[in-house]
Amino acid sequence: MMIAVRLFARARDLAGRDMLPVELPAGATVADLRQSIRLACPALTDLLARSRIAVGDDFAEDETKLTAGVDVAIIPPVSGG
Amino acid sequence: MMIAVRLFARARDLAGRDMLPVELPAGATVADLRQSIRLACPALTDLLARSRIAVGDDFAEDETKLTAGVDVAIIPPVSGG
Amino acid sequence: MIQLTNEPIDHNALTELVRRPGCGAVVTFLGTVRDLTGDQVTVALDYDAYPQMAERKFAEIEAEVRSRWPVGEIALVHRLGHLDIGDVSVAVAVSCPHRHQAFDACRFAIDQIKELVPIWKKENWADGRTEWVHPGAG
Amino acid sequence: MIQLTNEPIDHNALTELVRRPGCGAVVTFLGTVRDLTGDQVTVALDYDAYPQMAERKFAEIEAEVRSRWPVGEIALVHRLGHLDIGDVSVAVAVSCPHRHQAFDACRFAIDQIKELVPIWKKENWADGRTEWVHPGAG
Repeated sequence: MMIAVRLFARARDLAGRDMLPVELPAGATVADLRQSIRLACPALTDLLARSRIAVGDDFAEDETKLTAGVDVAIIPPVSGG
Repeated sequence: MMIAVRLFARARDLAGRDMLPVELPAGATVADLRQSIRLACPALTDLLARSRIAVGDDFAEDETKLTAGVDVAIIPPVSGG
Repeated sequence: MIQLTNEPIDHNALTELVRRPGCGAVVTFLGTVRDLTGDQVTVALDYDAYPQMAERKFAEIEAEVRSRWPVGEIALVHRLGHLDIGDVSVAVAVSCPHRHQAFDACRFAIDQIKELVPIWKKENWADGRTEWVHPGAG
Repeated sequence: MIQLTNEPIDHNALTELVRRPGCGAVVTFLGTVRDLTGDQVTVALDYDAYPQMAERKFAEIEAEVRSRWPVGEIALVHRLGHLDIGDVSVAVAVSCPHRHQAFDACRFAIDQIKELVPIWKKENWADGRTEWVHPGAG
């Protein structure tokens, strides 16, 4: 399945785009996604390591399974307020 | 010396006036003043027991000496805010 | 900035007054007249003060707050006279570089006001009775 | 009441919005753009957000605050886009029956916002450089 990973803030600047398409097998988890993001865009590796992944607009764990069409985003450490 | 004791809130209602004149000897303290207030206006006795006395616009102790012309007031427990 | 006033408190002006470029946090507290005290219905309050001593105590509280926290500006205003339900009786606005400083400073200021400033309120109960409030006993 | 907006925050309207006859305390927090971060001079900030997730997190924070304190009303507003020094970036206004409830609720809400809501700021330093702020490491 194709997952379109949304990028914000420094992640967007590092990747030079606001969406990173990643191809994953059915049943893939967030941990698999992290590995695929590093391969698709090595510039994100360091920031990704200290970012959370959001699935369906909420924070997900590495074990969370992905499904086609779900919203996925890299959430670097936040700095609102 | 004559001390004009300012009365506020329930103290004013209990005394039916906003100023209570009290005659005290030179060198009298706040403790002496309290005794003279009770004699001059017994209705104030209970509230006075849980009130502070202000001398010169600040809280005073029972040992504080009074001087002619200084501002003196009964400060019942406050309830501003 | 310290004020005792018989007019409605323009709390927005106080908040604006304390904003500073070097202060990333502003905390404003408003005390408003509540319709219930326990299970008794209040219809209005009257506030009385010993004005010159109240202003002195306000000044001491401002100085104490400034000595404890890096205050950009602080405003302490208390209204006197007759207030209806919902009216603002007291406002404290504080700016500091960081938010926890501003929260702590604002809270300390209003706690001190309620403890030290010679101001008294008279409840006007729904049944027509009135009662000066002197905490600590009947 | 929750809002993400590109317009200036009308914090006075938020404070008025949360006032309630049953609530004797209103606490309003404003986060404003500071001119100094450590010893670095900021000239402006840009705020970015993941909007639908930010709104979801705001709603969760509002629900959590309401579950912990007897809130009359609460308003959580964050501004996005380009902000100058002194501009209000975030506002939290809360009313409760008593003041310590309102202080605790307001402080908890802004602490949670800064921890959980996917919003990011970019510093615009005086020397022309810009830098996304991602706390916790370089």
